[in-house]
Amino acid sequence: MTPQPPALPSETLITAIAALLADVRHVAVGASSPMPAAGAMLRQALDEQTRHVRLSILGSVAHNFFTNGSGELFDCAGQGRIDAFFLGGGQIDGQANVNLVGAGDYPQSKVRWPGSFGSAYLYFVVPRVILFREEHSPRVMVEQVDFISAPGVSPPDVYRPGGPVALLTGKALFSFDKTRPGFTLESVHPGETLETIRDATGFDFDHPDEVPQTPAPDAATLALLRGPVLDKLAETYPAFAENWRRDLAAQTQHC
Amino acid sequence: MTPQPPALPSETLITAIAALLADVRHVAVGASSPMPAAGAMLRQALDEQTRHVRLSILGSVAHNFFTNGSGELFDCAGQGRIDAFFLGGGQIDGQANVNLVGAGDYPQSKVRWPGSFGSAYLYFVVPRVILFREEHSPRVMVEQVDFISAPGVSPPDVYRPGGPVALLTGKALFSFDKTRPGFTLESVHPGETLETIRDATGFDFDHPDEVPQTPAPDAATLALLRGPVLDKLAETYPAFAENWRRDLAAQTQHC
Amino acid sequence: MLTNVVSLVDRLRDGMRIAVPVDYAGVAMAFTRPMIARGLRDLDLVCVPTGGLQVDQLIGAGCVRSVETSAVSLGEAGGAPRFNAAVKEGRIRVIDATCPAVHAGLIAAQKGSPFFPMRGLIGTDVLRNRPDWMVIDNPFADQGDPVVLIPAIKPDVAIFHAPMADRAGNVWIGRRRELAPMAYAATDTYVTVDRIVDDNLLADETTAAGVLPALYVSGIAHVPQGAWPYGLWGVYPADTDALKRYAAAARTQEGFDAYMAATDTPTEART
Amino acid sequence: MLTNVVSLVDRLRDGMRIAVPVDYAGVAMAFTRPMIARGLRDLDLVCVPTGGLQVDQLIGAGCVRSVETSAVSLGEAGGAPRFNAAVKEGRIRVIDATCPAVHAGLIAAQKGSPFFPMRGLIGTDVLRNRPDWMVIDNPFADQGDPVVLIPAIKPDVAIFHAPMADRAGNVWIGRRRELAPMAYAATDTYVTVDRIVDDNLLADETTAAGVLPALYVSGIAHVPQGAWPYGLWGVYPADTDALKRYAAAARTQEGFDAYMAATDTPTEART
Repeated sequence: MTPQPPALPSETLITAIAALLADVRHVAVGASSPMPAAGAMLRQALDEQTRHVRLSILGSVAHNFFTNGSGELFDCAGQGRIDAFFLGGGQIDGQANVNLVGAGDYPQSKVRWPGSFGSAYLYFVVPRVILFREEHSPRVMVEQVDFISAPGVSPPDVYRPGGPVALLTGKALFSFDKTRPGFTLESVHPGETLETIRDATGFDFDHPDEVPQTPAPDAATLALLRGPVLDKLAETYPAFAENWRRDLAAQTQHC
Repeated sequence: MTPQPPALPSETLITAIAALLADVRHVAVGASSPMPAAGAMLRQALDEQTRHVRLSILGSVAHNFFTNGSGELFDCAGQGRIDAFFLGGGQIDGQANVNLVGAGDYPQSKVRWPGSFGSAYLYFVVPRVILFREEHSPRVMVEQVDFISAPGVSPPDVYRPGGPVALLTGKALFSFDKTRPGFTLESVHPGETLETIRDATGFDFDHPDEVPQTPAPDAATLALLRGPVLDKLAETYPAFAENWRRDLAAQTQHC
Repeated sequence: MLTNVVSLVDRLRDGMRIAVPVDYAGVAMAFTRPMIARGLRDLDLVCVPTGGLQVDQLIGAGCVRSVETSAVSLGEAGGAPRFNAAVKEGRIRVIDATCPAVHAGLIAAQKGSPFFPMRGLIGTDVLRNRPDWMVIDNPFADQGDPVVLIPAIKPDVAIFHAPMADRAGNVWIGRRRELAPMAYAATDTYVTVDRIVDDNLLADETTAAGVLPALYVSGIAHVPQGAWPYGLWGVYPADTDALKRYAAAARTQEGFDAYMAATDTPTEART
Repeated sequence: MLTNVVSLVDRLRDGMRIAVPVDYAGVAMAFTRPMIARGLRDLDLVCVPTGGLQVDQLIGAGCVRSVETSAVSLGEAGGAPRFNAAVKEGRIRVIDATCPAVHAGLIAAQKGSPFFPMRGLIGTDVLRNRPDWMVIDNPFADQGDPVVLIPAIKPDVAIFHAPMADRAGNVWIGRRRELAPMAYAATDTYVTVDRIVDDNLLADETTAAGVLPALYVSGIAHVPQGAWPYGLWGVYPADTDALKRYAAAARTQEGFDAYMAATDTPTEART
């Protein structure tokens, strides 16, 4: 048996996502979110012997367990039947506010993004919302968003069983503390340091004295990732799966 | 061709119902309401050449045009898509209040009826509600109902596009004037007079000096009733249709 | 997911709020005698939106504390004898509703909303006897416009009977879609079905359109004719003679007790 | 009931409020060019709950006054170029929503209720920019519990594309049930379908489960592949390359005008 090539950056991210999904019963991911979907599929594979993790991929025919139209996701979340969801954002700030609408003055934004989608609801009712954005730069990670599609925290009188628990980027993983409120740097991905994260981040954050590195997947996890997870992912995200396979092949040649 | 036997009392009632449904586009009737259904089917037959009258029979598989469960009738009415509906009542009073719950003190009624069903909503939103109860006696037609399942009239600030327009019984036809509010005797069925109606009615009502008789169906209408209407009715109300046929046969033998 | 009636009934508890469907939408009659045999007490029934034989039998057997309903009757077989007697004698609390208000309460729960506003009802004794409902002035209107707010109905359990389920736990309800909000609103849903199919009902878009997904289903038991003597929409009709036999027997508590102690069988099978 | 696209588009008027579905739920793309050709102006679009190519093209052609939506994009093909430009230049009014709020407004209309209460939204700039929404204290709570009320959304017209219809006007929507509330809420609903079937879709309970009844349908046109370049749920996929061709062309108004003046054809048919 040839030794496995080392983990790709994306494989480390997917493994980090699976870790954030520990113990969830039902996770929903957006139609164009291959990485969160892969993380959820890895979670399924890791827990296969002990329990069933339900994964709903919006807009996918094969992974659609809904039969009541596009509103059912929100109903289901409102009923407390969705434990985890992913949100991105054109801007994310240090209070975990997210902006999916546009940069600059509203409504005539300098840059207009598609819109808030369901964030202004799901962020309130899904217990474990994971902020996921690969681009980690000062234009995304801002001190204060220009438009609050969904707020990171709410006053105590507001009904809010849900909210953000973590922020995962292409450079690092943060946890979110809603009492403070603010982010804490949990780990940096290979090649990053506290300093590079500081430079890339427009908001202040807490951090331990020694910032650990985001763990790469172990051999067993890598085998699951490159076997059943990749096969399953290819059904819904063929282009993403093809790129992944190409990256693996390229890496093997360099070994 | 043998002469048609004269109209049965039920045929006169059905004809009166069809007259009350002039111009409606969509009429809904309850699952156990063969007479209103027959009236609606006669209306369809009378208008067949000129327009389509929609008839929804609740709980019927053949005449069910709903696909969203038992709540769709109410939604449909709330959208203004149902023009006419029939309501009965254990008690009906002179203000057109109806009681489908029970006689005597509530909740421990002396006599308990099934309950209000959808009356507390439909009476408000269906423009042409026809009160229909064959039993015309002082215990049904009361001065004041013991429990208001649905009120005949509402104060001006209450949203109420619908309400009662007529009361049809086994003895007579009344119209309802919501401005007064009160009933006006429009016609008496064969064999009845103003006096017999007064004796049978627990509430006061207006009436013309000369009370006309409820018109019996003409020959063309009778032909429709005993042909296509009876055939169609038999699909949903076989027992009622069989009785009707038996009554017709008995009458023919007497001629 | 696939189990038997008794093990599902074992999960029910005294004092639970249980939603049951209207006569023609698939009543899980096969649950009724096991529920009585288990000696359940103080159940709060929610009829969606009206009740019949199952409700009458549970009341007659003393399992029921309250019934929220728009009506209870045996349809063509007449009034519901044990319900009517219990109301008259004050042995149960009847919470009179109107059909769309029951649907409104379930929709509120389905949507995760605290309440649902509803037209109608103003000036009725239905409203007057519902301290749990509220009237507010429609805040979107320029002047006074009273509207009734129905709080969310969140049953502990919904039970019903459906034509079929697959092995993944998906249940085909067809156009009896009131069953879906019942399940969405309830914490757990237990279903009896006429048949179990091998193919996944979600795999074909035609059958998928009529499916309540496994996500909302906590347990399924295979009970052919499990709605009897009620019928199953589009599959088989009600056994009206059997309903009439019950109605006649249950006129008195003694008659009811004797009927329930014996075994009744489908009229069709009796010749 | 069965007619053609042009005669249905002839029934549209300037200033109408028109509801359109999300990308994957059956967009009646075949209506778009006829609507533009008709020179419609001041349309108020309601995206259920997000918009895409159809919205972008109608905006690019100057037909649109406002868009109520939770998002507008071309999905994999990127941002919606004419929408984004129009917003930036202030040429249309964008009424930002969030998906469940659009559904809530339609459900309120479906139920004949003036509004629907919704969780979430408090503290968002979405809410801050919606003077047509209201916040009240939940009257069922013991203490302050703000909840947002979404007023009923009642479009003049809903338009969408579905897999099939029968000759009685029943339309099969399958599990794309968001199309039903759109139609319930709208005064008129115009539908394009891939095929017309001879059997009544309500006559069979399996197909009936996925039917939007004729009662809610004002007109149907038979347009095979009428959603192209969008796909049809469970039937055929989107033509992503065609979406990308449009996205590239429509980066400028001139490019858009040239694209719309020419005829594009399915990528599959181009080889």
